[in-house]
Order: sequence, then C-alpha cells, then structure tokens
Amino acid sequence: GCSPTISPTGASGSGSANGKTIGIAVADQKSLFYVAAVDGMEQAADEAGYKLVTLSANNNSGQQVNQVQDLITQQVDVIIFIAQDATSAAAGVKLANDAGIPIIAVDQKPESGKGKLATYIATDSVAAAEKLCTWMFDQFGGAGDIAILQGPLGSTAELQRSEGCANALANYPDVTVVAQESAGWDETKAFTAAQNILTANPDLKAIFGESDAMALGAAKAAQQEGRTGLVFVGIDGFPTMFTAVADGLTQATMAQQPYLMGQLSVQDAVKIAEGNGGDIPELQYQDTVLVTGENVADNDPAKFYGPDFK
Amino acid sequence: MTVVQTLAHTIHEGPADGDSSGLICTGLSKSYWGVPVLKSVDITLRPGNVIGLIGENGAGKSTTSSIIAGIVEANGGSMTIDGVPYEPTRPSDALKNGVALIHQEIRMVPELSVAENIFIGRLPRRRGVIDRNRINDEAREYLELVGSQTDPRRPVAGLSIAAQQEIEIARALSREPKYIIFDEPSASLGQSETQHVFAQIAALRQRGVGIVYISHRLEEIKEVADTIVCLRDGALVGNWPASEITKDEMVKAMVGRDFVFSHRAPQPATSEIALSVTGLSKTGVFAGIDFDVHRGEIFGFAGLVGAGRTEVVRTIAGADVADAGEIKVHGEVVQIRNPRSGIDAGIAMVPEDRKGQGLNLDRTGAENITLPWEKKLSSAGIITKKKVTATANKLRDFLDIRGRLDIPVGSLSGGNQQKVLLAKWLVNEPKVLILDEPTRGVDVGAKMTIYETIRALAETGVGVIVVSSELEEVLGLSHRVLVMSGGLQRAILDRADATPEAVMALALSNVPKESPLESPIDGEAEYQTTIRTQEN
Amino acid sequence: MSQIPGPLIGLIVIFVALSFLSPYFLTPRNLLNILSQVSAVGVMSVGALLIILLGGIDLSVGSVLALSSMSMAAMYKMAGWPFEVALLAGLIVGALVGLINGILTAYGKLQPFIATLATMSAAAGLALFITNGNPITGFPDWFIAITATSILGIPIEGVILVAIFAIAAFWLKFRPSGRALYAIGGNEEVARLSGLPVRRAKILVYTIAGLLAAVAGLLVTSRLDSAQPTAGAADLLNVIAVVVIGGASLSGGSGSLLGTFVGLLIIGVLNNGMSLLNVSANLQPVVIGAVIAAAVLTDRKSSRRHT
Amino acid sequence: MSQIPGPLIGLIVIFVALSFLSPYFLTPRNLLNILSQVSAVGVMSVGALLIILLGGIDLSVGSVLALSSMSMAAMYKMAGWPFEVALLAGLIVGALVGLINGILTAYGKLQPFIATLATMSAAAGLALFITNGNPITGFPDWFIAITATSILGIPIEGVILVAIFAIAAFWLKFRPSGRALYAIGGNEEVARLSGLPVRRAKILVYTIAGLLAAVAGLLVTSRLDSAQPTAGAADLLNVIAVVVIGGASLSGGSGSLLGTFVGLLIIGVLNNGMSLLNVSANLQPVVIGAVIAAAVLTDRKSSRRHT
Ligand SMILES: Nc1ncnc2c1ncn2[C@@H]1O[C@H](COP(=O)(O)OP(=O)(O)OP(=O)(O)O)[C@@H](O)[C@H]1O
Ligand SMILES: Nc1ncnc2c1ncn2[C@@H]1O[C@H](COP(=O)(O)OP(=O)(O)OP(=O)(O)O)[C@@H](O)[C@H]1O
Ligand SMILES: [Mg+2]
Ligand SMILES: [Mg+2]
Repeated sequence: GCSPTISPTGASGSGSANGKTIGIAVADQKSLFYVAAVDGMEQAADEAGYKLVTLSANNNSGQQVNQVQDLITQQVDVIIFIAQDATSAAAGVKLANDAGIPIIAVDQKPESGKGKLATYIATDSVAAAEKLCTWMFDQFGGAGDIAILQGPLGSTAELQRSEGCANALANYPDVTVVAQESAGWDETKAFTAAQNILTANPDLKAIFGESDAMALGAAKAAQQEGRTGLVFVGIDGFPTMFTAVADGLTQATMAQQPYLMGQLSVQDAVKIAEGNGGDIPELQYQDTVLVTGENVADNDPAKFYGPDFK
Repeated sequence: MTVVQTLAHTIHEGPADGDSSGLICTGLSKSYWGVPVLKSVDITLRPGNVIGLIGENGAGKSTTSSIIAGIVEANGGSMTIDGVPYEPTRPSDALKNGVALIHQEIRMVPELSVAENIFIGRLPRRRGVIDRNRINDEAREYLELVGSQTDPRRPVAGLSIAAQQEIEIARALSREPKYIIFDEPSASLGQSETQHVFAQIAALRQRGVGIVYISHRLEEIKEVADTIVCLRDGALVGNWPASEITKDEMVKAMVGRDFVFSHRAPQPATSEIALSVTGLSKTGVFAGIDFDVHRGEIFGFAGLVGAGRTEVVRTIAGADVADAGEIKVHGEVVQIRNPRSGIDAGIAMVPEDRKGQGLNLDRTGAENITLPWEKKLSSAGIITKKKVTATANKLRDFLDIRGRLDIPVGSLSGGNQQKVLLAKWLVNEPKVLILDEPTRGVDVGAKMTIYETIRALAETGVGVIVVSSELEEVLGLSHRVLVMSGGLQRAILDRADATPEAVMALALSNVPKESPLESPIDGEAEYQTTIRTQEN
Repeated sequence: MSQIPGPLIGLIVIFVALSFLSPYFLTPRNLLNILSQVSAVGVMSVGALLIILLGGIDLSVGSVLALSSMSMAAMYKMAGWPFEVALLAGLIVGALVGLINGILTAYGKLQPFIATLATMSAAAGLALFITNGNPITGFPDWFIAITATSILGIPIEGVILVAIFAIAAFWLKFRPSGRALYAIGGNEEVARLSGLPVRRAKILVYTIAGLLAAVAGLLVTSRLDSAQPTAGAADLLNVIAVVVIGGASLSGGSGSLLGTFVGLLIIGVLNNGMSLLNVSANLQPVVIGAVIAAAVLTDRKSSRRHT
Repeated sequence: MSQIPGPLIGLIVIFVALSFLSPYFLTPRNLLNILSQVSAVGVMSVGALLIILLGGIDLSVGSVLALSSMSMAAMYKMAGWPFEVALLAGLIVGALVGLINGILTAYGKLQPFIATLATMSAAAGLALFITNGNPITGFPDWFIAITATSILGIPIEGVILVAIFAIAAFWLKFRPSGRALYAIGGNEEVARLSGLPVRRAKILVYTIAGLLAAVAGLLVTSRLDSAQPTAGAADLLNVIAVVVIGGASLSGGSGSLLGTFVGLLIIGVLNNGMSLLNVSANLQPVVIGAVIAAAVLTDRKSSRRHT
C-alpha cells in the first residue's frame, strides 16, 4: 500500500501537484474498516494529485477534536471526518464550520444534527444489523436461544448494531437473547466469552457478533468445543470472514464498503476544493451486502476493503 | 549480698513517699505475641533530674521510652505527670503533655529541608502561609544549641547520620518539652558532638527539664546522669545515684552476674601482609591513603565524624569506586570494581548503617546471614531452608545471638541485629575483615563478645580493620591506629603511642591545605558521597 | 523544589525541533490550542501528583471522569434537575469516589493500586449502566461556552488549568498541610510520630483527586457537548506518565507541580507536533515512546532511590 | 513464602458461591475452560511477579505480546521463513523488548514505569505498523493444535501454564539467583553490598518477562489461528492486578507465585462465572471491582509497608 511515513515537509502541502491538501481525521488506524477507508482515500487522492494529511485519534473523542483543531491550524482545504462517535462529532464539525473549512462526514455524523456538513457518506448500520439478524433468525426457524457479542459498550457502532438487532428481535417473539456480553471487537475476548456462553447454554442456536472478528472468535470456540449446527454471523465483510463463510466456519457477514466510501469522500472533497461541489447530495448511504455461503463465491473481498486486503 | 543489691534496696524511691511531682510510671507492662518484654516497671522522673537508663540489648529500654512517648501502648500500668493521669495513645498526646522522644532509629524526611524536619507537624504560619524565615531562624538557634552548623534551609537528603542525629535532637528541643528521652543518641555521634549534647543536657536540667538518657556507653552515663536505672529482661533491677555506683557494678546489674569488662592486649601480628593499600584516592573525598594490614593484625581507623574513614573503607570493599590507587590482598593486586569483586578477593565489610546497608529488616535473620553465600552453600545449584538454617544456627552459637533467626530480623533488639550483621560476614572466613562502627548500639556483654570475636579472627590470620568513633574501642582493640582528618591520612600510630590525647590532637589538628574536601566538616562532602553511592 | 533539568531540556529540544519542522507549530493559535488540548489530562495530573507524592496511585481517575460526567448529564436530562444542581452533583460524585479510595487505603489498608483498581472497575461499569452505554448530549449554551470562549485570547479551559496548577503549587509549597504530603510520602512513620494526621491527609488527597477528575469530566463534556460513558478511559496512563515524566517518584515523597506541568507539555506538544507533521498513525506511538525515554534518560538524577 | 489467607479465602468463597449459582460452573469441562482462558494472562503474570518482586513494573507486557505474535507471523507469511524459525524469531523479539526494558532500568536508571511505558508505546505502534493493522492468519496445523489438544484431558496450554508457574516457583525458592530477587526488591543497597549482581538480575528478569509475554502471544495466536496487532492491549491491568491481588507488594520484596496463581484464578473464575450467569455486561465491572476489594480487604496483613 501507500502508507504514509514521516514526511517533515508534508504539512506544507508542497508535495501535491496543485498545492491543495485534504485533512482526514479518523477514529483509529487499527480497525480494518478505518484502514480500508483511508486506503480508498489515498487511492483517490493519488489519482487527483491531492495531498492528504491523515490523523488518527486512537479511539479517543477528546483527542479527535484536538486533531481537527490541528488540521485547521495547517489550513487544509477540506476536512474528511470519520468521527469516533456520533454524539461528540458535533464539536469537530463546529470547529471546521467556524474556521470556514468544508467538512465531509464519513460513517458517523453529529447526532444532534448541529453543524453544517458538505455531505455525509455512510452505511446504515441499524438497517444492516436488522437485516443480518433477521436472516440469522430465519436460519434456525425463528425460534430459539441466541447470544450477542457486543463491541466496546457505549461506542456508536455497538449502539447502532445492538439497536438494529433489537429491531429484528421485535418481529421474532420466539427468539430469546440468553446471553449478551461485550468482547470489545476483540477476537480473543470473543473466544473466551463464547466458550462460557456455550457452556451455560446447551441449546444455543446462534451467535451474532457485532463485528467479524468477534463472530470468528465465537465460531472457533464452538469448533473447539465440538458444537456444531450453530449459526455465526458478523458485520464488516473482512476478507478473512469471506474465507470463513466459504469454509462453513461462519455463516454470514454484512459486508460494508469502506474502500469505496473512502474513494468517494476524496472525490467529493476534490470537487468541493475545485468549486464544483454544488451538486453533491447531502446524504449518500452506501449499500451493505449480505454475504452468505450461497453468494460468497460471487463477491470479491477486494471490492469492499480494497486491493491491499487479501 | 552485693553492693549493687544493697544500694538498690536502700535508695529505691517510688511515688509512695507522697511526692507526685514529675513523670511517674507505675507497673508498666508490655508483651508482644504473648511474650512479656516489660514486667511491671516503675520509673520516677523528677523535674531537673537526669535518669541514666541502662540494660542489655533487648532489656526493654526502647519499649519503655516508646510507651512514655505514646508510640506504643502498654498492656498494664499507669503514668502520671505532676499527679495528673497521663495516658498517651498517640505521639501527639505525648508532645502535648510536654514529653518528647529522641528515637534510637533516626527518622527524617529526606526531601524536606532541615528546618521543616524540625518543625514538621506544626509548621508556623504567617498570613496563612508557612513562615519560612521564622522556622529557619528558630531552627538555626536549636541547631546551635546542639553544636550543629548545618544550614537549616538545605534538604536533609545527603546529610551524615551524625548531622541527622543532631537535627533529631534539635527537633525534640524545639518542642520545649518538660521531659525528654534520649534513646542512644550517642551511638551515631562522635566525641565532640556527644560533648555538645551533654552540655545541652546540663542546660536543660538547669531549666528543670526531666531527662531519661539511654546509652550503652557506661562512662558517658555516669558522666551525665543523676540517677542510674537498670532493666534486665524487662524487669527493673534497681536504681542508684550515679555518683555511688561504679562501672563494674553497672555491668553487673545489667547482666546479673559478675562480669569484668576490660581490653586485653592483642596477640602479636604476623609479618605477612593481608592487605596493602597504596595511593588510594577519590576526588573530593579522600586522597593519598597508604597503609598495610598484616595477617593477624587489628588495624584501627580513628578520626572525627566526617573525616572520611567510612569512605576509605567502603572504597576498599568495592562499595564505591576509587579514582586512583592500588589494592593488594595477600600480595596479589586485585581489581575491585564492585562489592562482589571485593568479596571474591576476600574482603568483607560490615557497614556502619545497619538499617540502610547492612540488613534487610523484613527478611529473617537466617536469610540475612546467608545472603552473600547462597551460591556457595547450594549443592547442584539448589539451596534449601535446612542449609540456611543450619549455617545460621552455627553462627548464632558462635556469636551468642539472642533471639530467633527465623523471624524478620527487624524485630530483634539493636545489639542482636548487629551480631546478625557480623555473622553475615563470618560465614566464609575473609582474608580482610572491615568493621565500620562494629558495636554501634551494642550492650557491654555483646561488645565483649564482639571484641573477643574480632581478636579470635585476627588470631586465625585475618587482617582486621576497625573504624570506630569510640576512641576507647579503637585504641583498646588495635595494634596500630591510622588517624584521619579532612580526608587525609595524618599518621599511623603504634599501640604504645596511640594515647587518646595523641589521637585527638591529630584528629583535631587543622585540616591541611591539601585536603581533598572543600569544607571538611561541613555537610557538603557527605552530600557528594551520597550522590556517588546512589549512582553506583 | 527539586531541580528537573532532564525533562525541561527535553521539552525545550522538542519545542525547538518542532518550530523548525512545522511552520504551523509556533503560531499563537496553535500554542493556545495545545493548552486547551492538554487541559483535561492536566487537571487530572494535579490530583495524580498529590497522590503520587503520598506514595499512592490512582487508577480510577479516567473512570471517575466518565462517571461524574454521566451522572451530571443523567441528573440534568433524565431526572430533570436544574443544570447547576446537576453540575454540582457531578462534582460530588467524583469527590465521593475519591473519598472511597481514600477510606479504602487509609482505613482499609488496601494497597492503593488494588483499592483504585476496584473503584476504577466499578465506576466504569456504573458509567455504562446509567444509560446502558448511550451518550447524553444537549447541554446549556453557557456550559458549552466554557470550552469555546477565550479571556484575553486565552481559552477558559487553559485558564482553569493554570489556575488549578497554581493553587495546588501554592498549597504544596506554602501551606503546612501541603508540605505534610512530602513528609508522609517521604517517611510515613516520621510523619505519624510528628503528629501529622496521616490518614486524614490521605483521605483529603484522594478526595481532591476525585474532584479534579470530575472537573476534567466537565471540561470534556463541555468540549464535546456530550457526556460519554467511556470518556477518559484512555487517559489513565497519560495522566500517570505526565507526572512521572515530570520527575516525580512513584515511591512517594518527591515531585513537583512545575515538573508535572513540564511533563504535561511534553506529551501535549509531542501529540500536537506529530499531528502537524503528519506522522503515520501507527508510527506515532513509536516516536512517543522513543521521545519519552530520551527526555527522561537525560535526567539521571531523578532516578529511583531504593525501594 | 508469605501466607496469603485473604485472597485464598476469597477464591474459595467465590468458587463455592458459583457452584451453587450455576449448574454449569462445577463441570470438568468448564473448569478446564477456565484453565485455558487464564493461560495467556497467567503466563504473563509470572513475568510480572518477578519484576514486581524486584520493585519494578512492566507496562509493556501486552504490547510485547502483540509485537512478537505479529513479528512471528510476518516472518512466516510475509518474509517466507520456515515456521519454526519464525516462531523462534517471535520469541526473540519478545525477549529483546524485555532486554531493552532491563537495560533502560538497570543502566539508564529510568524509573521502570517510564522505561516500560516507552517500550509499551513503541511496541504497540510497531505491531500495528508491520501490516498496517491487518491480522495475519493461516498457521501450520501442529501450531494450532497446541491450544486444541489435551494431554490426559488437560489442555496443553493449561499444562504449559502450570509448568511455567512450577519452574518459576522452583527458581524463586531453591536457586540462589531466584532468591536474590527478594533481597534486591527488599533493599537494593543491602543486596549490592552483599555482592549480588543487582543489574544483571534486573536485566535477566525483564528479559524473562518479555519472553513470557511472547509465549503468551504464541498461545493467543495458536488459539485463534490469527496474529492480531491489538491483541493483549487489554491485558495489562489484568496481569498486574492478578499479581497484586495475589498479595505481592508493588514496593518490591514480597509476593509469591502461589499467591499469584490464586489471584489469577480469582480473576479467571469471576469472569467465567459472570458469563455463565449472564450478568449484565455493564454491571460486570462493578461486580469485579467489589469482589476484588472484598477479597483483598480480608487480608489486612498484606497492607503496604511504607513505600
Ligand atoms: N514490634 C515488636 N514486635 C516483637 N517484639 C518486639 C517488638 N519491639 C520490641 N520487641 C522485643 O522487645 C524486647 C525489648 O526491646 P527493646 O527495643 O525495648 O530493647 P532495648 O532495651 O531498647 O534494646 P537495645 O539496647 O538493643 O536497643 C526485645 O526482645 C525485642 O525483640
Ligand atoms: N550511601 C550513603 N547514603 C547516605 N549516607 C551515607 C552513605 N554512605 C555514607 N553515608 C553517610 O555519610 C556520612 C559521611 O561519612 P563519613 O565517613 O564522612 O562520616 P563518618 O562515617 O561518621 O565518619 P568517618 O568518615 O570518619 O568514618 C556517614 O556518616 C554516613 O552516615
Ligand atoms: Mg533500644
Ligand atoms: Mg563512619
């Protein structure tokens, strides 16, 4: 990939063809979703000859506001903002608005609706989770016990995905959530949590992992315990999950399109910087694709997470 | 019926005679883990009176003083001050009642200034903030009372133990107490500092302050006290006017049997050289140290506190690193870079600071004794508790250590701790044994044992170096004495020439220009020492 | 008090280097940004220094930030209390957790590490429990203005930060009860024998630290216009690091607020500088690690005394 | 060594309570699960105890786990080294970071907190940097079998865990170099003057801790067939908590592996039990906090000596 390295002169923007710079404030550079989004942005920026300044907040909303401030200090032309969470996003947007710098929100936008966004590019997480859970319930006939492995409690993605599945549950009165635990997006923790949940619930039918990593951890725990016939689903669409679905280790994933969203955000930023941003729609929801054993062969993981991911 | 017992019966006075003035303790008792360490002790301290409290190590002197000072609560007995019941439950109660204790173990806050250490717990305020000018001025006055030149504004960190002991005394004086207990203040002081303290005690007594003075230096006690009180195994043996009791009688009262304390002349040394030191120097600390110690010889180091004796011997043992000089052991040049290489070369050192450098107070006596030797004691790389205990027990018998060696060594009495420390360096017979203040805080009986041990070791061919601030000790033990002042070696005197007067004259003589110390007696050099040792 | 040459030199070197490397670094705007960026961690680090001076440690600081912020928000938005009352209640919640820490260490004789680990865990859980993990948003304008307004060009949060440092430094240097912390941390036995109220001092200091964490929580809440149950969780190591980089010894008795402020600026300036220089996100921790080690390595004197 | 009644009683109470509360708790299967669930933290806690005995602390342990796991995976999958060589290299990487910690503390005289904070930060960054955050998967079958096989019904990782505890306990109790750790942690100057190689011991112990973190990394990698750059990050506090709950004093010189094992089981059993009982995720930390405090509160003896 074209991961940026230390470039002391970078901030001046002198490296770019036209001297224009796009600032990116991203929640972290550990989760693949964000890494893929930034990859997509870099690809698009290379193509357009724009310079990128990428700042990662290490999952700390306070730090992220600081970084938006730092981008404004550097007088970037447009800011692309992948907020750590929806409620605190307003602070970053307000800073950009006050400084008169156009800001594009990706993935999260201010929940309060305050502030002015150039555009908002996102996945509808609530809808995605609802669709996935509904599919999962149907796999075991819409009646039985399930468990949910949540992301870090209180994080926006966790809240939205929990909400989506709760919506689905409302339509399935015979599905019971017998265990719900946070594994913090972490595969190891999910493994341990699933081990215990499986022990305590001999009749468990399915586990919904709010991320692919957690679904994988849970599936591996079941495999080790010799428990078969359960349904494991996740949200993300990581390449490793594609393989697992193909192998039958897990049953489905809701693939998001971070690479595409990254590309799109930079393409929009370029339009805005060149003064052609007038026709960009306010809201651009990107499709999620339900990948199951049936269609996994037809979907190329690179489409979702970019060519860097194998 | 001995003289001692007769006196005890005739002069014994208690509150019975109706005079209730002063601090009167009746029937004080204390036990630890069911073991009685204080058995119904009566002590009467009148204003303007100085009681010399004596007793063997572990007799209960410190326990008595801790009870009086409210640090430890008694299990039984009562106290009154001028007839009013006095029941301290914490140190501040005692201080409020005008009772101050100068503790046996020095306790300072290294980061705070000298003045703050003196006024700790009651810093005066002016307009809400600490009145620094006032505490510095007042601290200076109290320091001068004990003859200390230490700058009250400097931090305590890095001051010598002697200087800290002076601060400790100044702290007690600054409370303007009606009763003061000195628990072995002289153990860390040199002769001249001790004289200052005595002068101060005389002044306090004039002002009607009641004083308890605890010490193992019996001449000293006789000199300073009006009344001598003796404890043995936690019980009161008796009390006597100081003028009417001889030193031998005091010893007898302490140990409970006839006991003669004397220095016997050492056996002649051999002509073989155990240790040879040439041109040893350490910038800013000491310079030009040259001497030989023969096998079988006891070689003394005398000098005032701060003369640099400790630094010289620490360097020889590898605790500090020399800047120049050569050291030979049994004729072979040895490179000593750290304590291990010193030990391997056959040099063992008993350091002066028992608590900070000698013993790990939380571990058992046995573990402390075998610590440097575990590798040697192990078979197939394994060391067992049995082996550790066996080794320690052998030395306990040899040195007559009283107390269990399977409990943390911190709960032994001071003298027994000192013996444990000595034992640690006798597990493997050294070629050269360095003893820095070997009998600090040790009772007469133990002192005799230690002296006998030192002589016996010398007779087996060990070269022994004894550093001591007790002139009688260093002169009584040694074949020859090296006198230091200002970081320089002034002379090496033979036993015959080493009279107290001659040694003191050399030790007190003006510090020569070539002294490596900028201001020899001042704290500065010691401060540097500390930094250096910490970096090691 | 103690000289802190190493870290200060480190800070100056970083400062000068960044001035050359980035044209944006040495602008008044950016320097003021740094001040407000470090404010929350800075406020907490004052409490942390006080506790570390006593020879203790407080792991609960980040969770207390979150819990008091969530409590305040819940009382305002969910229980419908007047905002000023809710705000006060939030501060009291912080102080209360601190008080519990103090009681557990001073009377329960728990190692501070354990006591505050327990309250850290409990506070973090409660913060989530209040709203089942949901953040709360929508505070009065004046409250949000606290972190969006400047006095004479200096952001209010910066003013609050400096004021807290100044008050605490004054207390430590000039008031007997503040000096007592050095005595207690340096040698608890001496302090006790000198009649200092050791346990009362511990309880006081842990309570102050809890209160300051709550103040930091308010700053963060105002800044984001959002109370978050997981806010502050990532700050713990930063807070302690700031104090230790500033020359305080974790064994107690030594350290100064001046040093802590230098430590705070080192961390703040480093983070800001790397943002400005566009250092790759995953390399940033590597640079931070190396710089911390280098900055403190120059200061060999502040090395650990025994224990 | 020292008696550890408090924590042990705590463990027994928790154990008995859970046996009544959940029918699944006291099944052989579940007990073996607990053993393998605590294996990674347990292996790291052995290293942590050794360091804490010396009066030090190691914050880098979780990052080292991730870095060595990622290094091994990268050498195998990206550089194409034979797996056995890559595995060895992963262990060496862990030991190397430990060695750096040791050198920084023993020769650089940094406070251990600072030294390991620096390496923690650097190692975490490097682990992410190697693949830009991507996990690596696809290891040889025999490697995955390590955590999927049982010997006489006991999972291999459990056997490894117990073996490491046993070897270390033997070392601490019977070998002079192991016993030296107590002496050094108890009073470093006394140890030095007794001729113990203080600096060498420090370097050795930090290196062992790094190596053990790498071993823990291999266990995690094997269990999931996946090397993850953020693995282990959450383990740090758990590892230290286990040691301290087990009665070790953070000021050094006291603690035992038996105590650490009890501490490990307390944490492991608690987490397992709450999963089995389906305690609300938000309340789990509250329960953990309360139980830790209660378990240790019963053990007043293990209270801190001054510093
Ligand atoms: N905290 C304690 N726990 C158990 N035993 C103790 C404790 N303090 C003192 N002792 C024991 O009480 C006895 C009296 O000790 P104390 O310190 O009063 O003796 P001392 O007369 O001052 O001796 P020294 O001359 O050596 O200072 C000793 O046997 C000692 O071991
Ligand atoms: N590592 C150390 N840390 C703190 N203080 C020390 C250290 N080493 C020595 N000292 C103190 O420094 C003081 C200065 O030593 P110095 O040798 O000058 O004094 P002394 O031992 O009383 O007299 P002399 O040197 O003549 O033996 C000693 O009293 C000792 O207490
Ligand atoms: Mg005594
Ligand atoms: Mg000396």
